[in-house]
Amino acid sequence: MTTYREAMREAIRAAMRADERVFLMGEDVGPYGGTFAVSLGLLEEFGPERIRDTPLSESTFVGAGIGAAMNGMRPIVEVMTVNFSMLALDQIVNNAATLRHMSGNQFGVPLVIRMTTGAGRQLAAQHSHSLEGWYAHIPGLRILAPGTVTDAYGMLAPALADPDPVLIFEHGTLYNLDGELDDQTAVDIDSAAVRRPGRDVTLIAYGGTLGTALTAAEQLSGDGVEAEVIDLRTLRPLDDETVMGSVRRTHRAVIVDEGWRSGSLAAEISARITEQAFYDLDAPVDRVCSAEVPMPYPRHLEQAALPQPDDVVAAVARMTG
Amino acid sequence: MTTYREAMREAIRAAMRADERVFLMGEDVGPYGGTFAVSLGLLEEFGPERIRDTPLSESTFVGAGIGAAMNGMRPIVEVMTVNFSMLALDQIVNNAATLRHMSGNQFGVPLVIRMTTGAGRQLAAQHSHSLEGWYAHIPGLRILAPGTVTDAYGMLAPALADPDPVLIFEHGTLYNLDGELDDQTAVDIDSAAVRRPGRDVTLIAYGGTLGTALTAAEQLSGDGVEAEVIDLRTLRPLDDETVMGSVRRTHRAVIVDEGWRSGSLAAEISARITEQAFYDLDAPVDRVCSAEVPMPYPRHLEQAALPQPDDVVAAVARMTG
Amino acid sequence: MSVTATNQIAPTGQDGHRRDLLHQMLRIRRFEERCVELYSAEHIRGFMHLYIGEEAVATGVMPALTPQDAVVSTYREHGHALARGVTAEAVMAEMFGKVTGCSLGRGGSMHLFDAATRFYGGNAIVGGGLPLAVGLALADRMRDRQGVTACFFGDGAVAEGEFHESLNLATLWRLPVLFCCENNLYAMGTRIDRAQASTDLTGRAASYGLEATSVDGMDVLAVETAARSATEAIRDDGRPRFLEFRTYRYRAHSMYDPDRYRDKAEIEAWRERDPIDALVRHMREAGELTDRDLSGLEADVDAEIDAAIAAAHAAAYEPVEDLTRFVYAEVSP
Amino acid sequence: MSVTATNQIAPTGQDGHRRDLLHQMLRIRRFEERCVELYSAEHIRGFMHLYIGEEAVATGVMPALTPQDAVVSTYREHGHALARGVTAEAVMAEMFGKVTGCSLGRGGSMHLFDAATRFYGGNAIVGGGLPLAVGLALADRMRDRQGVTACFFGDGAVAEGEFHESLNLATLWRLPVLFCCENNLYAMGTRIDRAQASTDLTGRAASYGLEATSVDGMDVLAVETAARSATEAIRDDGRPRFLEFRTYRYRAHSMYDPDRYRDKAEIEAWRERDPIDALVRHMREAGELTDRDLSGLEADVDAEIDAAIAAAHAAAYEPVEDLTRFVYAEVSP
Ligand SMILES: Cc1ncc(C[n+]2csc(CCOP(=O)(O)OP(=O)(O)O)c2C)c(N)n1
Ligand SMILES: Cc1ncc(C[n+]2csc(CCOP(=O)(O)OP(=O)(O)O)c2C)c(N)n1
Ligand SMILES: [Mg+2]
Ligand SMILES: [Mg+2]
Repeated sequence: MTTYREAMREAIRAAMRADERVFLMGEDVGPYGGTFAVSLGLLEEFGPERIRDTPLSESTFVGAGIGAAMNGMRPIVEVMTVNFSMLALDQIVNNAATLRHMSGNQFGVPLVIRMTTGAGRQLAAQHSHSLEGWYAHIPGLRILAPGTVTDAYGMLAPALADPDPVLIFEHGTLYNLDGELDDQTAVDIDSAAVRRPGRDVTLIAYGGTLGTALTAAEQLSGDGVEAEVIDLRTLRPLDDETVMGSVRRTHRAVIVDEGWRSGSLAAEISARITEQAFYDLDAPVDRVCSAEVPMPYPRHLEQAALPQPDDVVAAVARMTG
Repeated sequence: MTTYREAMREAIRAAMRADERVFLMGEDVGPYGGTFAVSLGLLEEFGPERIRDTPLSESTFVGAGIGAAMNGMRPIVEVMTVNFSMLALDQIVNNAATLRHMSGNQFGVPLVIRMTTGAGRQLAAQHSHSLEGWYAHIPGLRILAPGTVTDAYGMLAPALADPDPVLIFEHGTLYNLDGELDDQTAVDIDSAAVRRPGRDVTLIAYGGTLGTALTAAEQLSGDGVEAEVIDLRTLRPLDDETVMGSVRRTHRAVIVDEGWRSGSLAAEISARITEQAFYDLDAPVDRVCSAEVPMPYPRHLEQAALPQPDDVVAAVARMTG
Repeated sequence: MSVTATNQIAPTGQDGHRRDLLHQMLRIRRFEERCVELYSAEHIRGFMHLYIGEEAVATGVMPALTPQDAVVSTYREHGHALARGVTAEAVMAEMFGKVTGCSLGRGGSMHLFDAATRFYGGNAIVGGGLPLAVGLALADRMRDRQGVTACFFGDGAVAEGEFHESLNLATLWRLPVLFCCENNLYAMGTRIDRAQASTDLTGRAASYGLEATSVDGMDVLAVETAARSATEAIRDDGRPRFLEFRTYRYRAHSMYDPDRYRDKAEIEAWRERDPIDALVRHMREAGELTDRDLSGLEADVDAEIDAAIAAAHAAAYEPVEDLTRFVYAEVSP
Repeated sequence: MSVTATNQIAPTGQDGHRRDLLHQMLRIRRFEERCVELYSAEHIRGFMHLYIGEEAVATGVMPALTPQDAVVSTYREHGHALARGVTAEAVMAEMFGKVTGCSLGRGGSMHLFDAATRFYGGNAIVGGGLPLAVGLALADRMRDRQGVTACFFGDGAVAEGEFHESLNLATLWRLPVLFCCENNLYAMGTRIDRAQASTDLTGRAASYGLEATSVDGMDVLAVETAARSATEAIRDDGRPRFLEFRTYRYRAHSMYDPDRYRDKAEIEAWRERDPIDALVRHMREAGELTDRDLSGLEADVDAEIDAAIAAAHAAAYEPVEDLTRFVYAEVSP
C-alpha cells in the first residue's frame, strides 16, 4: 500500500531522476520536507540546487518558476496551499497563462505548480479555501485534481511533459489516503474517469469530494438507487464527453464540489449539462457545495459547512423521489 | 445629459460632502484626476488628505482601506482596473470578506472598492479582464455593476452605507456613456432591473453587456421576437426573484457575460435557472460569453472574442427557431 | 504577595513593576504549556503555534500601549492577546472552539479577536496584517486620534511584498505604526539567512527612512524600554518606528512540525537565555523575589488557567444554525 | 557616411562607436515621433507609452549585452526592443496589429516579444516582469550558461511588493540579473517623492546587499560605461547588480494622459539635457560629426522607418479563425 503523499513524492523523485531540467521549489520543501511532508527525503537525494527552499515571496517564486520554464527548465513549484496562491495570482493569470498566446507562440511556459486545497482539518477561514474552480476559469492553464493514489502518482509526468502551465490541486485530507499504486505509468490527463458505474443518477465529483460521492453512492445503493460516480480529474479542459455520456444514460446529475456554491465549478458543470444534455434530463441538475461562509474553526460548524454524503443522498432523493 | 464618468464623480463628491469619514484613495486619483478622469477636480475641492494618491502597492493600499474602514473611516479605494486587483486579492478575500464572520461580528469592514473592468479598448491580454464573476464567488462581499448613468450615481451612497465591503465594477467602455440622471437619490442595490419588457425570451446581462443585450433585443424585435432584458446590477447577492419571474414568463433565457465562458458568472445564472425554473423552460438556457483566449490587441480579433449582439440574436434564434 | 489575573503592569520604577512582568510571562508560558496537553487530548485542534521562549516580547511591548492603541498580530498570537488583556478564559474557550471564545469559537488559535482591547487578530496569512495596521493608523491620523498601532510579524514575513509596501506607505504618509518584528531566526524550517539576502533587518527597515532598532528579545526590561521609547517617539512626531526583537521559539513551528531542521544545541543555547529565568535571577539578586513569591505567582497563574480550562470545558458550542450568521451584518443599510 | 539599420554598435573606443549610439537614439526617437502621428491617424490603438527623452538608457545598456543575454521589459518598451535588435518593421507591424508584427500583432505596443533576440516582453503589469527576470536568470545559472538577464522597470515599480521580493531573491540566490531602474521621476502623474518614502533608490537596493549605482540617464556614454561595468561584474561573480538611470519622459505617460501634473518649466529644463543633442554637441566638438553626417544619419533613419510603416500598412491581419490558436501549444505532450 502507498499513501497519496508517498505517491506524489515518488512521482517527483522519478521525474527528477528522469530529467535534470526538473527541480522543485517552494517554501520549506527542503530541510522541513514540505508542509505536508511530500518532499521529505528529496533534499538528501537531489541537493539544495534542485530542492530549493524559497523565502516567503509567493508572487516572485511563482514568477521565477515561469521565467525558468521559459528558459529551458521544467520547474515544479510548490505553493504551500491554495490560500497563499492568491498572492501569486497575477503571475499565474497574467504571465503563465498568457505568454504563449500573447507572444504569438514564441514563448511557452512548461511549468507545474502544485498546491494543497480544501478544508476539513479545522484550519478556519483563511486556510480552507477551494479555489481550483477559479483557476479552471483561465484560458492557457490546465488544471488537475488527483483524487486517487494512482492519479497522485501518474499525473505528474504528463503534467511535466505538457508544454503549457499545469496546476495540480492536492486536497489536504487526501495525503494519508492509502491505496494500491497499481499503475506506475503516466495516466491520461485529458479524461474524466467513471469510478463507479450506475444507472440511476450521475454523481460528479473530484479531488476531496470523490470520497463523499462514493460514500453517498454506497448509501444510495442500500436504498436501491445505483449512482454512477464520475471523477472529473481534469478541471480544465473539462471532459464533457464522459459527463454527458453518463448523464444521457442516467438522466439525472448531482455535482459535489467543495467550493462555495455561487460561482463554483459545479455551476459550470451544471450549465454544460443544460447546454449539452437538456433533453435527456429527467430532473434539474443539482449541486451539493460548501455553505457560503468563511470556514469556521469548530468541527461541528466546519462539517456543517462542507458537502456531506448525507447531503448528496438527500439531493438524489429529491430528484428520484 | 450626464456621462457615466460624471455621474460617478458627482456621487463621490456628494458622499464626501455628506460624510467626513469618506475619502478616496488609489493610484493617481489626485493631480492626475484618475486614470479614467473620474476624480478630476476632486483634489481641488477636498485636498490631498481626502483625495489620496497611493504608491503602486495594490495589496497594501487595499489592505489599508480595510484597516481604515475597521477603524471608523468610510474609504473608497480605487483600484485602477480589475487586472491589478489580483495583486490585492488576498486582502480582499482573506481580510475584507472574512473579518466580520471570523471575528464573531466584532469587526466590520465598511469599505467600497471601485475598479474598471472589461475589454473593448484594444488594451490586449493583461488589461482586458472581466473578473467580477470571481469576486461574486466570495461570501462576505457585495458586488455591484452599474450599467447605466443613474446606477453609476445612485449605487455609491448605499454602497457606502453598507456595513460590509462592497466592490463596484465600472466597465471601461461605459465612462463616456451619456444619459439622463433622472434620479439623484440612492438606488436599490438588492434588485435586478427589467430594462426592457418582453415575452419571448429573457436576456440577462449587466455592466458592459447591457448595451449588447439591448441592441440584440432591438434586432430581435425587428424579427418579431420580443426579448425581455434584465440588468443584474448586483452580482452578489444575486436577485433570483427577478430573473426567475422573467424566465417563468418567457420560458427561455440567454445570459450575456463578458467573462470567459467556462466558470463565468453566466454559468452560475444558468445553474440557478435550472435549479429554480427547470420545469418552466422550453429550451436549454444558453450563454453568450467571451472566447476563451487572452484578449488580443487588434480590433477585429478583440471584437471576435467579445460577445456581440449578433451572437445573442443567433443564440435566441437557435432556441426559438 | 498576590496579583490579580489581568494584564495590568505597574509603571516602570514603581513597586511591583518587575513582578508584574514576571507574572505576565509566567502566565503566557503556563497557558501554552497547558495548551500542549489540551492539544494532545484533542480539545484544541487545527494549527497551533506556540510562543514559548518569546514571552518577553509581548510582555515588554504591551505596557507601552494605552487602551486607545491597537494591536495587529499573527497566528502565533496567544501571548500578544493575553498580554494585551484578552482574558485567559476568552482565549482558552476560543481554542476549544466554544461560543464563549473571544471570536465566538469561530477562529481558533490563529484568529483571536477582541474589540474591547482593540486586538485586531489573529491573521494566518504571513504579512497579511501589515496593510491592516497601516490602515488602522491612517484612520487614527485622519480622525486626529492619538492611537499607535502595534503590528507584530515574524522574520519570515520580511520577505513578503506586503512588508515592503507597508513600510513604504507608513513612512511616506507618516503613520503612527509600531512595526514589531519578532525575529526568531526561522520561518517554519527556513533559517533567516536562507530567506533574507541581508539578515540585517534594521538596515532593511532604515532604507525606507524610518528609525529602526534591534532589541534583545529575551530581556523583557530591554524590550519594554525600547517599546516605550518607540511609542513615545511615535506619539511625539506621528511617524512609524521599527523594532526588531531577537528571540527564539523553543518549540516546533506548529504542532504538526517534527522540527527536523534545527540543532538541539542551538535550542539549548537559547534556553540558557530564557527570559523568565533571567528575570527571576535578576529579581532574586536584587532581593525582590523570594521562593515564596515565585510559588505564589505560579499558583496564581495555575489557578487562573485552571479556571479558564474548566470554563472552556463547560462552555457551549455555537449552535449549528448560526453557521452563516455575520457573514454580513444583520442590520441592513 | 552611412550606417545600416541594425542594433549593431561598434565597440567602445572604435571608430564609429559614438556614431552608432547616436544613430540608435535618433532611430528610437524618430520611430516614436512617427508613432504619434500614426496614433492620431488611428493606425495604432490602445495604450501607447512613449520613451522620448529616455533613449540614452536603452541605447547605452544594450551594447553591454550579448546575444545569449535576455531582456525583460515593460509597456514602455519600443526603445528597448529596437535597441535590442527587434527590427523596426516587426515592431511597427505589431503596433498596427498586423500578423507580421513581432507578436503576430496580438500584443500591440505593450507586448513586444522576440525569441530571436531573447526579448521576453513587453509586460503591462507594473513590476510583473521582475520575477520573470529572476527566473530566466535562475535557469541560466542552473544550466551553467553565461547569460545575464537585463530587467527594465520604472521608479513607480519600486513601490510594488514584487520589486522587493525579486531583489531579495536574486541577491539571496546570486542570480545574474541586471536590474535597470528607469527613474523618470513619475509614475503616471505621481512624482517619486509622493510614492517613495525614500527617493534614494540605490540606497534601497543596497539594503539587500547588492551593488547599486546611480547613473545619468541622459548621457548615453555614461549609461554604456555603467552597463558594461555592471554586466562584466555580473559575469565575473554571478551576482545581480542594480542601476538607477536618472532620466525623464518629455511626453505624457500615455496617449490618454493630458499631463496636468507637471510644470512646463520642468520639462524644458530636462529638454536642455536632451541625450541626442548632448551627444551631437559632444561629437561636433570632437570633430566627429559634420552637418552632413547628421543629415545622413537622419535620412537613413527616416528611410528605415518609412519602409517599416509602408510594410505595416501593406501587411495582413491575422485571420479571425486563428483567434484561439496558441492558447495552448499545438503539439500535444
Ligand atoms: C502568505 C503565506 N505563505 C505561507 C504561509 C505558511 N506559513 C505559516 S507560518 C510560516 C512561517 C512564518 O515565519 P515568520 O514570519 O518568521 O513567523 P514565525 O512563525 O517564526 O513566528 C509559513 C511559511 C502562510 N501562512 N502565509
Ligand atoms: C500593477 C499595476 N498597477 C497599475 C498599473 C497602471 N500603470 C501603468 S504604468 C503606471 C506607472 C508606472 O510608473 P513607472 O514604474 O515609474 O514607469 P514609467 O511609466 O514612468 O516608465 C501605472 C500606475 C499597472 N499597469 N500595473
Ligand atoms: Mg520566524
Ligand atoms: Mg516612472
